[in-house]
Amino acid sequence: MHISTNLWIWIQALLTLAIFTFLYKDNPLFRMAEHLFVGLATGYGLVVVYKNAFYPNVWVPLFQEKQFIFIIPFVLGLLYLTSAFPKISYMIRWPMAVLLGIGSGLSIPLTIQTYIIEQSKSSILRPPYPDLISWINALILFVGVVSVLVYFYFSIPHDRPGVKQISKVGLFLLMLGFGASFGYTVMARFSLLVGRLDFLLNKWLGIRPF
Amino acid sequence: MSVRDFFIKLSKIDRKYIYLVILIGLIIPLIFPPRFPQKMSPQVKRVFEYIDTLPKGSYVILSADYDPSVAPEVHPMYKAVVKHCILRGVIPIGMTLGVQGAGLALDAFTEAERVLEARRDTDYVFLGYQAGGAVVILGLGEDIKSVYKTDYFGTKTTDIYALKPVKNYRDIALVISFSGSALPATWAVYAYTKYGVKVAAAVTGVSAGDFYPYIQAGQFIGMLAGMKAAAEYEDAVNRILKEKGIGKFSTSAIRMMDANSIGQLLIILFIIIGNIGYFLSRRRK
Amino acid sequence: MLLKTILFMLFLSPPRVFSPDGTGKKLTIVLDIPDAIRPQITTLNLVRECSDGKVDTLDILPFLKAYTDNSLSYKKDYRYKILAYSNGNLIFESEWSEYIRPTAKWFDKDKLPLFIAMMLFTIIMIYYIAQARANKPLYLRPIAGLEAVNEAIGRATEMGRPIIYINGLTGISDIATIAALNILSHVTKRAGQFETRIVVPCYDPVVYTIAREIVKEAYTTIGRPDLFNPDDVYFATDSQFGYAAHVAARMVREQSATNFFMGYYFAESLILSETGASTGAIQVAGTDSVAQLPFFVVTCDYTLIGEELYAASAYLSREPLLTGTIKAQDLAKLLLVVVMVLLSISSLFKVNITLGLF
Amino acid sequence: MRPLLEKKIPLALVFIIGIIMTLQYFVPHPISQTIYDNSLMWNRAIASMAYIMAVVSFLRFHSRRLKDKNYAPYSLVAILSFAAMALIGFIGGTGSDSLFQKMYNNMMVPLQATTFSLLAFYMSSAAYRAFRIRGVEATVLMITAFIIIFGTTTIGNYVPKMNEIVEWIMAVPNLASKRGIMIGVGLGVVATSIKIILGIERNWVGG
Repeated sequence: MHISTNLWIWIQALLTLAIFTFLYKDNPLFRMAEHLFVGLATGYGLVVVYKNAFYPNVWVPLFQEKQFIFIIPFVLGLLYLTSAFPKISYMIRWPMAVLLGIGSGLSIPLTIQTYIIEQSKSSILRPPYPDLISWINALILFVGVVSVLVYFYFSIPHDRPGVKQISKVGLFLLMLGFGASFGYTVMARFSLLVGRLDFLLNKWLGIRPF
Repeated sequence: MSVRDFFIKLSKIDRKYIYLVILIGLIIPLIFPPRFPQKMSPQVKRVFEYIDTLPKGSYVILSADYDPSVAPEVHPMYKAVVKHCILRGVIPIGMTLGVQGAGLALDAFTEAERVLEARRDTDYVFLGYQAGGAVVILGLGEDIKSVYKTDYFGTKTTDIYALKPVKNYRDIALVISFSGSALPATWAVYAYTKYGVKVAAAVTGVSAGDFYPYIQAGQFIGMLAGMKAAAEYEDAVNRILKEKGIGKFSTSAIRMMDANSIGQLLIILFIIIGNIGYFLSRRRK
Repeated sequence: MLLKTILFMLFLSPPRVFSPDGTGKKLTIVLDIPDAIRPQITTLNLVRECSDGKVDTLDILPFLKAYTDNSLSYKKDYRYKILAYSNGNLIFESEWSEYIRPTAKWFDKDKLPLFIAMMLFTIIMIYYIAQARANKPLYLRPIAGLEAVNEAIGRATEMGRPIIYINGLTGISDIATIAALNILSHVTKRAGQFETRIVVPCYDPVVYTIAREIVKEAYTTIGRPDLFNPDDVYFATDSQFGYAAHVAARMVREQSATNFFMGYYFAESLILSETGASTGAIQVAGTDSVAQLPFFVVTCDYTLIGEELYAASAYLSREPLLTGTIKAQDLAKLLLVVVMVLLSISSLFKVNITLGLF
Repeated sequence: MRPLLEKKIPLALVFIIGIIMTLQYFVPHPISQTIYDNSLMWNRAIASMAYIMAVVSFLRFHSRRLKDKNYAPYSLVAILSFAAMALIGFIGGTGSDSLFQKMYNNMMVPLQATTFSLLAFYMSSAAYRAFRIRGVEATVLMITAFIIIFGTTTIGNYVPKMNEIVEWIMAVPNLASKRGIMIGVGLGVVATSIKIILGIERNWVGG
């Protein structure tokens, strides 16, 4: 067992332990680590957004390639600074309006196509199916999607004869889907914890597995 | 104290003890790995066998679109696939659409050099990071060397010996997108649907569920999902290494997956015990 | 063999050229080369002449049956000629095709069905919101979850212990937070009638100010403004885990009889519902964060799933915008289900209708 | 003058731009293509500057908290680490072996990964003390979760057909439930976008 002498490994280890102290109870050390993360993340975001988004999309076209049309988005973007002054902070609504307009406009046809049409199209029964298994699967998919949609239908009481059973099937499938994502979340959360423990044991304390 | 009281008391113990049980339950297998033998699941087998049966000298693009926060699950997959390609004489072309992926991919290729004496620009090529996401994916369909004028190390892509016969996706047998986000879907839409190149995904366990629609629609040839897939692939590559008499194995994913398995079994145990206590106490009321 | 191919050159015809789409940028050239000489072709060139006199030669793959030329201009005319070589010597040359201009259309007919679907949904939306604004009676089925909410309030009154109500961890622009605040108003009014205390720790400063007004206004509408206690509706902290730890500690300290988790949640939700369950409180949750729903379902007595949260808040508040939207989405779902069922049945009888969409 | 600037202009902007962007999807004409390309460029340009708002609200929130005695040290750490990370990034560059990248790999990643790994602990205590099988729904959920949790362990490989069962659950019933939810979400997104463009949804301009 030879403990690491690398400064960065020690920093990583101490920060990991600081966060683990929250398991005992919420304490100043944990809060300090949490605020350190919030600060670093905001600083990191500023640099990455500047280098990967602002510089290539605003600075270069406007100031280097002299495309003066870019003055408009640049000025609109500067209006975001007014959020620091309450009296004139309503001005952020103009760049927001442009982004909202473009965003909403682009999303309507695309969302209808990919979320609504595509998902229902691939659930419609399209025989012939090669074998019995794919017949059953296609049927479950079709009944499943229809019953989930009926479950989230609010214009008819659920105790009507036909609707009651279908929405029960829908709820059953929803629970099955939640169980599946519950299971995979358990695996994922443990992978993260095992990753941290493996770092502490292997890289920091240098305990090689036997 | 009857059995019933024992279970009721047991299901009410303080959460600190539960944390202790979990901590010990994970640390022991990390130090004394039980090395449960692996068995390849269907999706992993599809990707493994596809690469395993590629003719010598074919090309595979490995896009490291993940960052350190999902490294425990995805990085061992990248390292295993790089070694698998080189062992089969297939030339992996490393690249990344995310800034942080570059450092991780580089680590995988340096390990391949150490373990397999792989030679840069002959046994593998590493092109590094390129901004633009979908625009880059589209560009590779036209001309890879115009999208990447130089590789990660600054060498001109036109001078790289291994890249001589490669122009665009027509010369690529498979593209694998390693990611913790939805990028593999972007590869499916822009690379497969538009240019017809075969695509596979290597993703975290949590996001696995979201890619099944693409598998069902035939846009992915297979998927590596979560730590379990990483361990299975790593084990398969270790077997090839043994065949070729190369001693240096990597067991990081296998070891971590053993610990993961024990953690997951503990969860099942806890739910069962907790519910026994709950039912017994409810009947008593 | 060479002689025979040269003879073929005499019966050559100009390649057929047409616009494949309305983008005004592309022309597709059909390469109808006689099959007899196909195998001998090693390189295939396509010569393009533009009306402005510019001539280009494109080297295309020999086995192609048709080639789509792109990045052309819809303001110019183009014509094409094919040249086929067999290791260097020309074995086939077609005549020039007619001059043709890539057509630029203003509407893509293939997307007409999608356009109709979009317009249909927009009209349904406008209709129902107008109906709701003119407060016409719009039927919404009773939401089972609301009975559970009322029962949970009753439990707290019986036990004489406070209710803890939290509005989720997102801002006021999130639909789930608005729904949570609507239900808060209902819970406060019902709890106020039995003088049951309600504690509302907030995560977002803006949501805090609105929640405070809602609780104050709810108490005044039931004629008990004196019940409003400013210390019970407060801004706790904006750190995700700090907030969860704070609310969990408060649950244990106050021994709250009922906990409500409404709105959007992230991974910390588990700390809240686990602590609440261990204090024996009745818990009702309502969220549209799919990732957290499994954990709420197994730790809470009742959970409003996804759109049920919106429907519950519309059912309570009768707010026209929300009610109208839900009714519009309902009709869209009904149409979608009917279409799916009909198309499935028809394809059982080997009649594959697609309506251009499915 | 005020309502014009605060409400009328933003709503008019969102209406005009929204309609144009919705319709351009259906127009193949090159002019529509140029509108599409330019709008994406403008979108990237403005969005890249929207981050200013995040930094402004971060600095304002924490500088106000410096006055509050028991929050001051924490907010001070937040502001200093923000300034340090930004300066190091802008001055030292963001290459893969820069100090900036080292701080990301060795400070930000462990902080984030460890915070989320806490959840494995909370899941364990919740599994023990709170996951109760009450009612049909929770039972169905729990049984499926058991199959997936057990099936995705290495030991699960040894139950015959376990991998195939997990695969089937994910590829058929889980897919059906996720599709049903996706259609609902899709309708919600389209409804909200229509309300914003038509100016029905106004709380982003203060109701």
